[in-house]
Amino acid sequence: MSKKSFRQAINEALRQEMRRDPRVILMGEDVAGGRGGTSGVKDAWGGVLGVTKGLLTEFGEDRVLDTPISEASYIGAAAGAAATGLRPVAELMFVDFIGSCLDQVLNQAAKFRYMFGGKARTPMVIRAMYGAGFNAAAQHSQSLYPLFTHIPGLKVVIPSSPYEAKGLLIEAIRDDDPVIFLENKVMYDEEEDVPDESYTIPFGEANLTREGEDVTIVAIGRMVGMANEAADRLEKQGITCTVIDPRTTSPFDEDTILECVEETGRLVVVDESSPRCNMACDISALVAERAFGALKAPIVRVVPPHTPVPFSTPLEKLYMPSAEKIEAAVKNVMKQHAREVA
Amino acid sequence: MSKKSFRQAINEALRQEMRRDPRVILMGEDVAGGRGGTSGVKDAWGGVLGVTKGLLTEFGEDRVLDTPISEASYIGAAAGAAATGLRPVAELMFVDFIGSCLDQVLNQAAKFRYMFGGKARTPMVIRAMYGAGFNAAAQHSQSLYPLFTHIPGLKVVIPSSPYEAKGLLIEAIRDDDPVIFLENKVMYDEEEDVPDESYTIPFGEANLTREGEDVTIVAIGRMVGMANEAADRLEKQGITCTVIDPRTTSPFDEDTILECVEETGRLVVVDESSPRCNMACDISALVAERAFGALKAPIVRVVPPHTPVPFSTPLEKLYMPSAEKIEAAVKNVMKQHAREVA
Amino acid sequence: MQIARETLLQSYRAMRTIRAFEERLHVEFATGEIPGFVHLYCGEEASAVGVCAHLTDNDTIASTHRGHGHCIAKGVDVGGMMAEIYGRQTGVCRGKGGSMHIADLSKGMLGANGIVGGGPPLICGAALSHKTLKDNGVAIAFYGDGASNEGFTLESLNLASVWKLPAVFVVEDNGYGEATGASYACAGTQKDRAAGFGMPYMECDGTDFFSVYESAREAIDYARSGKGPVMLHVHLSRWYGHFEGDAMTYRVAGEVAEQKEHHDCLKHFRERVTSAGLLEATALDDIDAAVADEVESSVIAAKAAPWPEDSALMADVYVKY
Amino acid sequence: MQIARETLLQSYRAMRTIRAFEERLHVEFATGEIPGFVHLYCGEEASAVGVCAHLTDNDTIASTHRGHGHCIAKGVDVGGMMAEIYGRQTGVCRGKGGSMHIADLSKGMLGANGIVGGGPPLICGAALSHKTLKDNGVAIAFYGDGASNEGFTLESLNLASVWKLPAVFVVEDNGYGEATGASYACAGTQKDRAAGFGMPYMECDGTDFFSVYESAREAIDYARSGKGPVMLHVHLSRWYGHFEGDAMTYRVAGEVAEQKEHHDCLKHFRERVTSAGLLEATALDDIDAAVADEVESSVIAAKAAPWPEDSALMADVYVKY
Ligand SMILES: Cc1ncc(C[n+]2csc(CCOP(=O)(O)OP(=O)(O)O)c2C)c(N)n1
Ligand SMILES: Cc1ncc(C[n+]2csc(CCOP(=O)(O)OP(=O)(O)O)c2C)c(N)n1
Ligand SMILES: [Mg+2]
Ligand SMILES: [Mg+2]
Repeated sequence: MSKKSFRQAINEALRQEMRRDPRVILMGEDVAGGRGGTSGVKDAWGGVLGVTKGLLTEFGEDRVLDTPISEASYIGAAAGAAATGLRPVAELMFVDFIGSCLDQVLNQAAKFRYMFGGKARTPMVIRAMYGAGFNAAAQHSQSLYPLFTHIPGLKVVIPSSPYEAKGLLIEAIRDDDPVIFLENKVMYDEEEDVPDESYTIPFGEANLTREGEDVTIVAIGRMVGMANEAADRLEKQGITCTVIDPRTTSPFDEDTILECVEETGRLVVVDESSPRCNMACDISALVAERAFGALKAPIVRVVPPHTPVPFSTPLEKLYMPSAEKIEAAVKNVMKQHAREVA
Repeated sequence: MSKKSFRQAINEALRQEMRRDPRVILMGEDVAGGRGGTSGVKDAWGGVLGVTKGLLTEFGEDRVLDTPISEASYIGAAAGAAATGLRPVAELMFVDFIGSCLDQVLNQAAKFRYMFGGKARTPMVIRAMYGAGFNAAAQHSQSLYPLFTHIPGLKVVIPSSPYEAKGLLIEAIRDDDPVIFLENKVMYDEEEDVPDESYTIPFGEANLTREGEDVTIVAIGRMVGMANEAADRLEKQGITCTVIDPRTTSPFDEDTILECVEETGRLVVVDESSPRCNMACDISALVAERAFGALKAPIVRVVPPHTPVPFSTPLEKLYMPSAEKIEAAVKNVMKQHAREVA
Repeated sequence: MQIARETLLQSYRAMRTIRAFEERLHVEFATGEIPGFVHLYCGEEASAVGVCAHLTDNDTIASTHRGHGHCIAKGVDVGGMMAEIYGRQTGVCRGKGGSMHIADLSKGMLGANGIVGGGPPLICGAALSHKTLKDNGVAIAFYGDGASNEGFTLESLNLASVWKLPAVFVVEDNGYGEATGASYACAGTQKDRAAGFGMPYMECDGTDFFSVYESAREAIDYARSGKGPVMLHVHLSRWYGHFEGDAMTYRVAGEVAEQKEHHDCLKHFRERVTSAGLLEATALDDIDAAVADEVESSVIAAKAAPWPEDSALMADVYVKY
Repeated sequence: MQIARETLLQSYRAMRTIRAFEERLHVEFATGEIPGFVHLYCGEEASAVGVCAHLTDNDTIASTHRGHGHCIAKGVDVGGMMAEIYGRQTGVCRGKGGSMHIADLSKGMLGANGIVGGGPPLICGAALSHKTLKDNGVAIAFYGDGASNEGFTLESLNLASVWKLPAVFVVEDNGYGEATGASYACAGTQKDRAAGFGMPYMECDGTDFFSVYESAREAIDYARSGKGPVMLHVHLSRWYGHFEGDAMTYRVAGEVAEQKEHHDCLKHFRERVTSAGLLEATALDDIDAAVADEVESSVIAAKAAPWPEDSALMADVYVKY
C-alpha cells in the first residue's frame, strides 16, 4: 500500500494485467508515442497525459501499439481482435472523439453477442478521458456516459478515486464484455493509498462513501468527491447524508440506491453530464418508479445547464456542479420536507 | 385537405419548402438514385423507401444531390453548407447510421453557435428513420433520440402522424438551428387528412391528443398512437387519460406535462427507445422534481428492455411497447393509488 | 495452375449452394413469409468461393449486408442459415440476427454486417489477433464498391499497412451501391487507393472462379507470409435488386440477362472443367441434385422449426451482467 | 512570377504577425495565465499566408487545432484572437471558444477545430455553397499529415471529386501527428491518395512563401474555374511541441534549430525580396516594429479585458429555443 495518483493507479492496473495475461494489448494514439520520430525514442509520450508511460518499454511494440489518427479503424480493430482471441485495451484519448468511432461501439462491439445468438465474446476496454474543469472547451470536456449507458451491450465504468480506478480497471480488463472506462482528466494528480498488489472491484456494486439519515446523494465519478465535501459541511449544520458512488452506470446497482432512499426519503443526484437524458434523469426515474412511497420530497438534480462546455474560466465554473451547489440542493430538499410537514 | 400518407406528407413538406426557398437543398444516399447507372434513369429510387421520390425531377441535380456512402463527409458538408448560406436537408437513411457521422453532429453542427460566441447559424435538417417493428434487426431498428436530446445545440423532432410530420418538417426547414427529424419507418403508409397548403407546427409545444382525469400518458412518436389506443380501451373501463405528444424532445414543453400531472396526479411515460437514460427517464425526472407534490402514485415507464432489437418476429413483438402494455401500466398506476388511499 | 479435384468439387458445390439458396430465397421472399431486409448475392458466387477456397476455419472473414455467399463459402451451416433468415430458434444466431447478421465464429466467420464499411476495421482486429497469436491465420474483409467510399474502410486500409497486418481487402465491385453507380460515387480508382495506402493491388474477373482463385491465392499467400495487406479488386455483377423489392430501373434493360447468359460463373465453371477433362458432367449434376435437396430440406426444416422462446429476448446481451 | 508590392507587404506582415503572436503566446503560456490547450503554428507561417494570399472574405477556409496562423492569414482580428485565448468577453468568440475554436464567418473563417479531420467535411459544404450560390468562391481545408489518416478527411476527398466542388485540400505535412511520425502513420503517399480520389496533386515547400504562393495560385485557380478539387501537399516543420508543454523527445536534437537556421520562412522571404530589390529592408523593419506593437497591445488589452458575464453561459446555444 502506498500513495498513488489516479494516473499511477491506472498505469499499475494496466501493467499488472499485461503481466498476467499475454492476450492483453494496448492500442491508441501515442499510447507509446515516438514511432516514426527522428530521435528514435519510442516511448516519448505514454499517452497524451502520460498515463501509459513505460508500458512500451516493458511489453514491447507488439503489445503497445501506436495508431494513426483513425479512431474508427482502431476501435473497430479492438472489437475485431476481442472477438478473435485478444483482450485489447484501446485508448480513445478524449471521450468527445467517440464521434469518430461510435459505430464500432454502438453497432459492432455492443451488439455482437446478442445479434450472433450468444456465440461471441468481445472482451475489450475503451479508456477515455471525460469531464469539464480543464478549460479544454466544448470539444474536449464532455461527459458522454449517458450515451454509453443508453446502449445495451456495453458496460460503463466511472471511477471516483485512484483506489477505485485500479480495482475497476483490472475488473474491466478481465471482463468478457465491452467496457467503456472513463477517466476524469481533472483527477489524474489526485492521490490516495492504493494497494500495490492486484485487486478487483466488482461491477454493479455501489459504494457507500458515507451513511446518513436525512438525504441520499448519488454522485458520479468526480462528483463523488464534491458530494462528500458537501456532506461534510452539511453535517456541521446538522444534516447527515448518505453518499452513493455507483461506480458503474451499466450494470447499475439499483438496489443500493432504492434501499438508501427507503431510509432517508430524500434524494439528490449529482451528474456532471449534460442534463437531458442523463444519469441524473435515469436515477430519478428509477426512484420515482420504485421507491416512490418512501419519498418525502422532490428529487433534485445538480447538473450543468443544457449548453456546450464554455472555455472561459468563470463560465466553466458557473457551468460545473460544485460542493456549494450540492449543499444548496440538499438544504432545499430538506426545506421542502419541512414545508410539507408543516 | 386530403388523405395523405406519412410518406406523402414528408414529400410534400420538402417540395413546398424547396419551391419557396432556393437555398433549400437535399442530399443523401439515393435521395434520387440512379446516378452513374446504365439506364440513365436518375430518379430511380427517391430514397430507400421512396420518400423523396420526384423531387429530382422538379428541382434538378443541383438541388437534389446523391452522395457516395460517406455519411461523415456529407453530413459534415451539410453543416458546412448551412454555416455558409444554404439550408440543407440531409437524409441519413437509418438513424442507426449516426455511428458513421456523430462527430459532425455532436462536435460540429451542434456546437458552432456556442463555441463561436453566437456568430454562426447552422440551419440544417437531418432526416432519418428510427424504430423497431420492421424486422430490421439490431442495426436498423434503433430509436436513438435520447442521444440527440442529450446534446445541447440540437433540436429533436419526432412526428406522430402525417399531419404532424408535414407541419413539423416545414418548421424544421425554416428553423435556424440544426434539427434532427426522425421518421418512424413503420408509419410511412399511415394516412390521415393533411392540408394541401403549407403550414408549420411550432417546436416545444406539446399536443394533447385527448384529455382525461385519471392518468397522464406522455408518449413519443409512434407511441402516441398506441397510447391513444390504450386510452380508448381504458375509457371503456372507466379510466380516463390525458395523452401528451411532446412533438419535439428538444426543445421540450415541460409546462404542459407538469400542468397535466398537476391535474391527474399520475404519470405513465411511453418510450420506444432503450430504457437507460432515455426520454422516459427524462420525463420522469422532470415530474419527480417539479410536480412531486401532485403525484399520487409512482411514475411508471413503458419501455423496451435493455437489449438490442431482436430480429425474430415474436421476440420483436415482445420487445416493443404496445397498447396492451400501456393499458396494463395505467391500470397498475391506478391500483397503486387505490392501495395508498385504502 | 493445378487445382485438386477435391477443391474443384467443393468449390462448385459451394457456388451451386449459394445460387440455389438465394434463388430459393427470392421465391420465398415473394410469398411474404421472410421478414426484414434480404440482399441477394446471386451472380457473385465465384468471388466468395474463389477467395475462401484458400482459407480454413483458422482464418477469419468479415462480410457485408450481402452476406449469404460469404457465409456459405466459409462453411456456415446452410440449414442454420435458412432457419436464421426465417427467425427461428434453430437459426445460427438463434433467430436474433436475421439475414444481415449471420455469423459463426467457430468457422472464422465474423459476421455479415448491416453497416456499410463495418467489416474492414474488424478485420484489422482479426488480422492483429492472427499476427499477435502467431497462428498463421489471415483475415479477409469483403466489401463493396459503395463501401469503398466509407471512411471506416479507407482508414482500415491505412491501419492495416501501418501495422503490416496479414489482411486482404477484397473489393467486390458490382458497379452499384444501392441504386447509385460506382462510376458516379467512386472518384479515382481502387488501384490508386491501394497505392495511396501503401499496399499491392490485384484485380480479377469475379464471374470466373479460376480468375478469382488464382488472384486470391497470390494475395492470401502474400498476406499470410507476413508481408502486409493486399487489395484484391473483384469485378462482378449482381443479378437481383439491391434488396428484394428493388425494380432496378437504374440499370439498362437486358444488363442482367446478358450477365446471366455470358457471365454465369456456374456455367463457365462447368464448361471449363468438363472441356478440360478435370471433372465429369455427372459429378456436377450429382452436386446440383444434392444441393437442391439440401436447400429444399433447409426451407422445410426452417418453416417447421420453433420460434425462439420468450426468454431469449433477455438472453445474451452480456456474458455476465 | 510577378507579385504586387502590396501583396508582398501584406504577406510579410501576416507571417510576421503569426510569428510574433505565437512566440508571445509561448512566453505567456509559461506564466500559467493562459488556460487550456494551445498548439503553436510557428515555423509554418508561409503555408497559411501563401494560400490565403489568393483569397478574399468571400472565400472560405476551415482550420485545425493549430489554427492561429490560418486565422491571422484570413484576416481575423488579432486583438480579438488574443482576448479569446485569454477567455475574455472581448474575444472573437466572446471567450466561449478559446484557442481551438476561433472562428469568424464574416471573414470566411469557418473555425479552428478541436477534432482532427473536422474541417474537410465542412469544407465540402462550404464549397457546395459557393457552387450552388454561384458566388465564385472557393473553399480550402487545411489539415495535417495526421489528419490525412482520419476517415472524415478521406471521405471528403472523394465527395469533393464526386460533386466536382471548388475546393482545395491543403495537407500541411509537418511530419508529425502529436508524437507520432508521418513516416510511421501514413502508409502510401499523399500523391497516390489524391489520384485514388480522382483529383490533381501538387506539392510545395512550406517554408518558402514563394513556393506556396505559386502552387496555391495554380490550385485555387483550378478549383475556382470549376474543374473540381485539388490536393496541395505542403512540406513544413513545426518549431514548438505538439502543444505547449510537449518536450519533443521524439525529435532528434537540433532538428528544430536546423529548421530555424536554414528554413525560416521569414528570413527566407526577407533575403529574397531584398536581394531581388522587390522590397526595402526598412519597409520590413517597419512591419516588424508595427507588429511587435500590435501583439504587445493585444496582450495588454486581453489581460485588462472583462470576463464574460454570467448570462453568457446560457446565451447562444440556439438561435431560438
Ligand atoms: C453506414 C451505412 N450507410 C448506408 C447503409 C445503407 N446501405 C446498405 S447496403 C448499401 C449499398 C452498399 O453498396 P456496396 O458496398 O457496393 O455493396 P453491394 O450492395 O453492391 O453489395 C447502402 C448504402 C448502411 N447499411 N450502412
Ligand atoms: C478525432 C481526433 N482524434 C485525435 C485528436 C487528438 N489530436 C489533436 S491534434 C492531433 C495530431 C494532429 O496531427 P496533424 O494532423 O499532423 O496536425 P499537426 O498537429 O501536426 O498540425 C491529435 C491526435 C483529436 N483532437 N481529434
Ligand atoms: Mg456494390
Ligand atoms: Mg502534423
